[in-house]
Amino acid sequence: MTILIILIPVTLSMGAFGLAAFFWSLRNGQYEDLSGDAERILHDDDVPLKSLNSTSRMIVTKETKR
Amino acid sequence: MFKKILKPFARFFDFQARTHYRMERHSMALTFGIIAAASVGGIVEIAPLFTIDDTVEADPNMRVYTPLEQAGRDIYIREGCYACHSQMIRTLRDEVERYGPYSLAVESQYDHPMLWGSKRTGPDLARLGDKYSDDWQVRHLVNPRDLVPESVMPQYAFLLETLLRTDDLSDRLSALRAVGVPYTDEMILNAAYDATGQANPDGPHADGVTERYGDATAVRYFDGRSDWVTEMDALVAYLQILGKLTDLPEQMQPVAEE
Amino acid sequence: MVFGHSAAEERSGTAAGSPLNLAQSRAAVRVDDNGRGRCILSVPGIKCGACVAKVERALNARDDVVYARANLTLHQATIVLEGPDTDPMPMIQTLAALGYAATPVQSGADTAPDPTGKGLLRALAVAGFGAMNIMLLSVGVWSGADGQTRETFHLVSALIAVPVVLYAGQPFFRSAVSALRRRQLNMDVPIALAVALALVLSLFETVQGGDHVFFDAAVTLLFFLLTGRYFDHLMRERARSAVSGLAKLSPRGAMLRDEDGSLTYALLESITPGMTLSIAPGERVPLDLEILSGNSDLDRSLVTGESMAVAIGPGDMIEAGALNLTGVIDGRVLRSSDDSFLAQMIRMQSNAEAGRANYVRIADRAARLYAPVVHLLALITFIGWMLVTGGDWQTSLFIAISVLIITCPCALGLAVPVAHVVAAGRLMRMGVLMKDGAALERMAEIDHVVFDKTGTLTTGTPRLGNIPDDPVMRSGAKALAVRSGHPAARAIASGLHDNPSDVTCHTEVPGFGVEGLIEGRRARLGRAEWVAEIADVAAGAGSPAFGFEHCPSVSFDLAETLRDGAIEAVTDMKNAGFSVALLSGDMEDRAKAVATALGIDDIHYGATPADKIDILRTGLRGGHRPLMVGDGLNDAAALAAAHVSMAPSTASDAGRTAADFVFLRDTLDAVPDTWKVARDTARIVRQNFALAIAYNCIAIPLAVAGLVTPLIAALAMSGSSIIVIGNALRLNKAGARTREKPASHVKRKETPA
Amino acid sequence: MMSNLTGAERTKAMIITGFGAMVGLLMAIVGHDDPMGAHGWITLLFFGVLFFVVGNAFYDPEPTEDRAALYYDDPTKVGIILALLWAVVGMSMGVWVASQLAWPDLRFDAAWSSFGRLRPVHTSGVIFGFGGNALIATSYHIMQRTSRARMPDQISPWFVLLGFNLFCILAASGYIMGITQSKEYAEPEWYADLWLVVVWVVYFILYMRTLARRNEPHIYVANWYYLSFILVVAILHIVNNLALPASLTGAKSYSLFSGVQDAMTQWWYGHNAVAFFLTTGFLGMLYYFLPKRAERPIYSYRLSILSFWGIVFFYIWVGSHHLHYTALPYWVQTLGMTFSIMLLVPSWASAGNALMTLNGAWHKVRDDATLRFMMVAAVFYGLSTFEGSFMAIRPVNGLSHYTDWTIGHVHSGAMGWVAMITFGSIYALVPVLWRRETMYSWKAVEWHFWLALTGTVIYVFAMWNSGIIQGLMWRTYNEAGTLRYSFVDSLVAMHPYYIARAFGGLLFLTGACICLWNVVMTIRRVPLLAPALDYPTSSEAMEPAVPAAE
Repeated sequence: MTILIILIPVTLSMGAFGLAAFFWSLRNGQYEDLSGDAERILHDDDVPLKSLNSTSRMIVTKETKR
Repeated sequence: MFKKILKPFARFFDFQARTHYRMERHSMALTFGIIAAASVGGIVEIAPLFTIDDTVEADPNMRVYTPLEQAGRDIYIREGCYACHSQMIRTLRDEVERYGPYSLAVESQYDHPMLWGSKRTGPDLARLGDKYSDDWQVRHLVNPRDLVPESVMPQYAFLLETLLRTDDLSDRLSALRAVGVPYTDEMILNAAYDATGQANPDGPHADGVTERYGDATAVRYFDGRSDWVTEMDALVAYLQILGKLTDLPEQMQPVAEE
Repeated sequence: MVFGHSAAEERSGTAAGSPLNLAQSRAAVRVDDNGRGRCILSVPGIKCGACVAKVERALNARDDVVYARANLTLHQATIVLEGPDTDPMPMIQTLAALGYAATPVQSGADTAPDPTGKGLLRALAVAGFGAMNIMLLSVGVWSGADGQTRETFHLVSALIAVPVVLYAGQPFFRSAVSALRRRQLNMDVPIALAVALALVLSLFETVQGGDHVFFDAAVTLLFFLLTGRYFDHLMRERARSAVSGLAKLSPRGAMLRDEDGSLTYALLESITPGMTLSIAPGERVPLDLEILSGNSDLDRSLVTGESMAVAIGPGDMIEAGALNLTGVIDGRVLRSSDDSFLAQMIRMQSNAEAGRANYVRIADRAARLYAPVVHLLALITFIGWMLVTGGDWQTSLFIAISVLIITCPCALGLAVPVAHVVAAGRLMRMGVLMKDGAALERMAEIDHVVFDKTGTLTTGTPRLGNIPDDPVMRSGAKALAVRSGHPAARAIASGLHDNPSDVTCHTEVPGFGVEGLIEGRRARLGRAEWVAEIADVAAGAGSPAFGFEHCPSVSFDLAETLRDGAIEAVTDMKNAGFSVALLSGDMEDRAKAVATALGIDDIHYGATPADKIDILRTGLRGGHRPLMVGDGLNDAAALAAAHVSMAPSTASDAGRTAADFVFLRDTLDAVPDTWKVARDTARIVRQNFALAIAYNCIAIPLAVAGLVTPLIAALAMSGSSIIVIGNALRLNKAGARTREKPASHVKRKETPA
Repeated sequence: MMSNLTGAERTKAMIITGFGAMVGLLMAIVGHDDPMGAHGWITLLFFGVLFFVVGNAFYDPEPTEDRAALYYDDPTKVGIILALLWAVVGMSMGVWVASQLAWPDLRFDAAWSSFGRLRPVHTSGVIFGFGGNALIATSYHIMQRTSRARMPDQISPWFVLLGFNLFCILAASGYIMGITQSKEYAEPEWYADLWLVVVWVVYFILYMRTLARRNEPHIYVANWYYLSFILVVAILHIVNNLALPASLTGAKSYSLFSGVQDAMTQWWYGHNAVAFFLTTGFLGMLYYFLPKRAERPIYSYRLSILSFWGIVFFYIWVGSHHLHYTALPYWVQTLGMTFSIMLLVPSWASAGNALMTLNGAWHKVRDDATLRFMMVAAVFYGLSTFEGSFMAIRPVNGLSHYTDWTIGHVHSGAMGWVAMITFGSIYALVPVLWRRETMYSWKAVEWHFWLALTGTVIYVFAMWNSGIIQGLMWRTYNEAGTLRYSFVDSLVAMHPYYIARAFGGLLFLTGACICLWNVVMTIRRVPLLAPALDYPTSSEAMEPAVPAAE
């Protein structure tokens, strides 16, 4: 099964990428308020939120991270 | 007592806890560490070990497709025959009894891509070669319902009227060689001649075919027409070689599962 | 004044305009890296997605708000303000206008999300990733991949397993090492040993090109056990955050009165004895004070358990924790926050808790027996095989390790936490929060129930016992009563159903009562002595009284209200075979009245916090395992001293922190319900142990005989884990039988106006 | 549509389309004696038309108002229409090829109209044309809404959407001309594959850029599903399509892999495509539109995240269950089987989660055909994942493989799950997108639902029956111990089922046509929704499940 030379690393790195994404999301505070996040989509106005610069958004994210 | 035994390790654990804390803070570094461990390990360590391929049976007598057969195979692909016909006899008793010895991995060694198929609206074709005469094949392709009234196969009469394109066969063979089919320079150079030669036993290029591909190679008017080399020639030549590239399965006479 | 609100809401309701809260909210703004202010508000009213949207929309619509985000889980709103000096008070008012009471949260320890949980989750993810991929390769090997493919797969498995075990195994290695240092055995010792040995042996086998490796078993074992550990942690964390969420509304600072009479806000830690504080009505007294000026009524129920408000005036000493009801008072600080009555109570509580710290959880108790047996068995197996094979240490070690792996205490590490998590979920649905699994284990062991009276068996708010016959008096009394926030006045107001008379020029005299003009006549409602100044009060009449000028007065008899379900709870517990006792700091007659109503024979009254602990300790020494149910600050130490304890959500902070279970619903039948869940859980845990023992009885002989291959080990391990988990999940189904009541704290009692 | 583009963007669009047209011309010239030349002309025409469209509107007034105040929905709108057009084309092809199996002369004796050439037009048309466009369009909608941010630019969404459609056109027209790699669900030839890589990379970057701009710290779970779809499909596509062209002037290429290796790669691709094209993307759709429409949050949001990671980790090597009893090493087959069975856990977690979300809103399901589409989709998802795990068991596969049972299984997934959730999402999305009060005709939605459900049930039952009969006939022995039926006997037995199948498909196609008509009429006839509140709100939250007027 020569093909495994390709498929095993590809598969492993896909999995590892998933793991990395999971770690990122964990650090990023993605799982802090799951019940709120599930509800949130139900109550949005159909317009983008007033545009913020990314720093202020980061503050909120960072705060949950610490 | 435990304390004594563990004392040297305690320092290790402290050290480990400290470094780990640092790592923790850079967990992306950790992640990439894991990715590196997993994938670099995978690539570097596995590759040399796979020098011997233990899944495909070795058969030194396995022959490659002639240019005409390869052209026929390309037509088989073009017409999407794989949608209704498999080329993979499974190791089940009824399949072996119906179609012949089950397929071995070696038989599709030179198939780029494989045509194992996933559906049998029509029967399996893995051992079709020499099962019917050229004439039967041609008439069946022209109108399947002439020979098998219940058939639902499409008619391919136009193949008989379409000239086979041979000028790009050298390119095709060299591409195939690049992906692993052992064609020689000579074979590639003479691909177009060999294609016409194989379908025209009385023509000037017929001898070259047996010379390069072996005496057992069938050189015939596959479509029954002596005037032109048509796509029908190519397709029938391909159908007649199915399962005939090696006689390993017959030698092994594999026993099927119940 | 709106009646019937909880103390928490009442405080934040009055907060809106109070200068104290302005300063407090200012202090809550922190400057971030970008020079903006950031402030976290605790908004208990955020209870659904619509609330989230409403709060966010309202806040984001303000120009001085850069960004606002509500958190439904923590019931908080985080606001990024335009500048560091932006006043967050308008935000609080904005929210108040929407009907959400908000208080600033000091950013600090209580807002930090839990790092342990994240660490465990990370370890779990790594173990899951490793287990998945190694299992994949192992399935390949088990189903026939051989030769070089197998060797390669072993190698790849090793490359994955080594970092995974080193990373994800740490919780177990650390715990095992620290236990060994203390010369103890806990259940992590056999786990750590099995995992480490399996890894080392497998590495050795891989290098040797051997047939069998245990990478899959080692990593899968870690995965399962980490799942258990994570669940365990999750449960504790959830309860912790819920309890600390409840506690978030308590004051962290106070208003200092400077020499020039102006007020400044100061954090409690910075206040020293001798300073002067000003306490507004509706505020809790933050420190022990001697009153310098002002009269007021004080609700000391959290401190003493005494439900009736007491009048105070200059010269009185008051304790931290009491609630100032009616007037503004200034007081001199007697002790720093470290030495206050509150702090003493908390110290007493932590001393009391020390006893409980010796409690060893059932899994560890089992491990103390289990680990030596297993290790001995592995050792014997090793020696035995050495003898049989004539010194083939490799085979012998291999078999000894398979013994270790196959006996690895999954049932202890996974089944017990899963059972506890399921039970915690069931309790949560019944409106009961639970601190940790150990509490559940202890709850199942009780043989004795001790109830506090005020605030536990009774609601703490008095009820009107007698209704005057004269409708004029009723209307008049009601008219004045509705104009006061005093608990007695509230009881009178809600107890009288007449239409109040018209009142002009009413004034509330803190510490005495309310006075006003009703149809031109002066009338007073309040202390009997005070009413007697204008009206004819019969000698010896109780308080409060009501009377028109120069007319005969009526006095009101205020009785305590039993909490809903109190009778059922006591009866249930009695029927379950427990002896029930009443432990109150209150006066004899009141305690007896309640005890009689509930059918409790064993009564202790007039007990100080120290008395309460003594009584409980005596019981504990006598081999009893009492459940203490209480709420007040004075109960906190007792709650901590008891074998296991419960408190209502209305309890004091200290009470909630000390209790093992906090019930959010108003009825007391939470007590028998919780006990039933605990009993069911204990049964399931026992069954799981039985299953684990049965499994080991089958598996160990096979392992000792050397018949266990890695495939069998992995399958048996996973199989046994799944069986015990499945068994634990039955707890959920069993839950359907007992009543599951939604936490009634969501809808407050109706508010009679 | 052009009114949303600034002058600079129009210039950029003209440069891109102009460049594309040049590439098309180049292909047409170098491939003049090969079918590739025809594709060159098609490419030229495609980009030429776009070039003309952009150029025609070049001097139109530029957008004046602040574009950032609104979501960019133009590409979503076009994507929805394109998806429905492809649905009609793909499903018509399906009905046609199904009819050919019942009445073989329906091919009318032309070279291009044989079953073998049209079948991939059907599969690609439905999977990529219908499914792919629906996924791209809904992903644009969802990623903007859940991020509360507008897409970062105006060009790349068009590039992705139209580029993907060019790929679909090249694929479908190629099959008819005989340009195919013969790799199931990956038939297009090398240049189309390369083009798709370009499009897909831009798609991934677009998605990441939008997420990076988000004004909402949390990334909603649907985005995770969509992202995994984009990312993994890219990897699968690249690995499986590694091929060497015979010449750069011709369409023909040869796969880098051969025989058993190729089979492994093909089904590694094939089944992961099922996972990450036909499952995760559509689960993303489900996890957004189902709670939206039911006006209830996902039953367990935690579980939806957990099952996401479960699916990502479990699906990896399931593909080898397509190769039971073949020359593939036995252990690889067992591996595929084992993991296929384990896959049931995250799959049912998702299906259960969706259904539990509806628990308590059954009255809405009863009244609202849109929600019913979604519910049926979740049910079929659960059913077909169970069936899939079951069919991956080796002995079961021994019977089912190569028969119509597989076709029935695939269609219970494709019609029952994928198409149903897509139609449900489209009905939920269209009024929001065009800011209409309701759909034009609720009766038509109702009709569509019942046609689709009946069609699916007829189709699936016909194929289950025919598949099992086929499988049993092939392995039936007579008393003498020899095979009882010839292959043709089994074929004859299939005839009634093939007719039923074509009929079921026809019903389903009719439903899709009704949907297209209804959407077009909604856009043309239904009045704009007047914003009743001081802020624009999602119209559907206000809209009754069934309008009283109907």
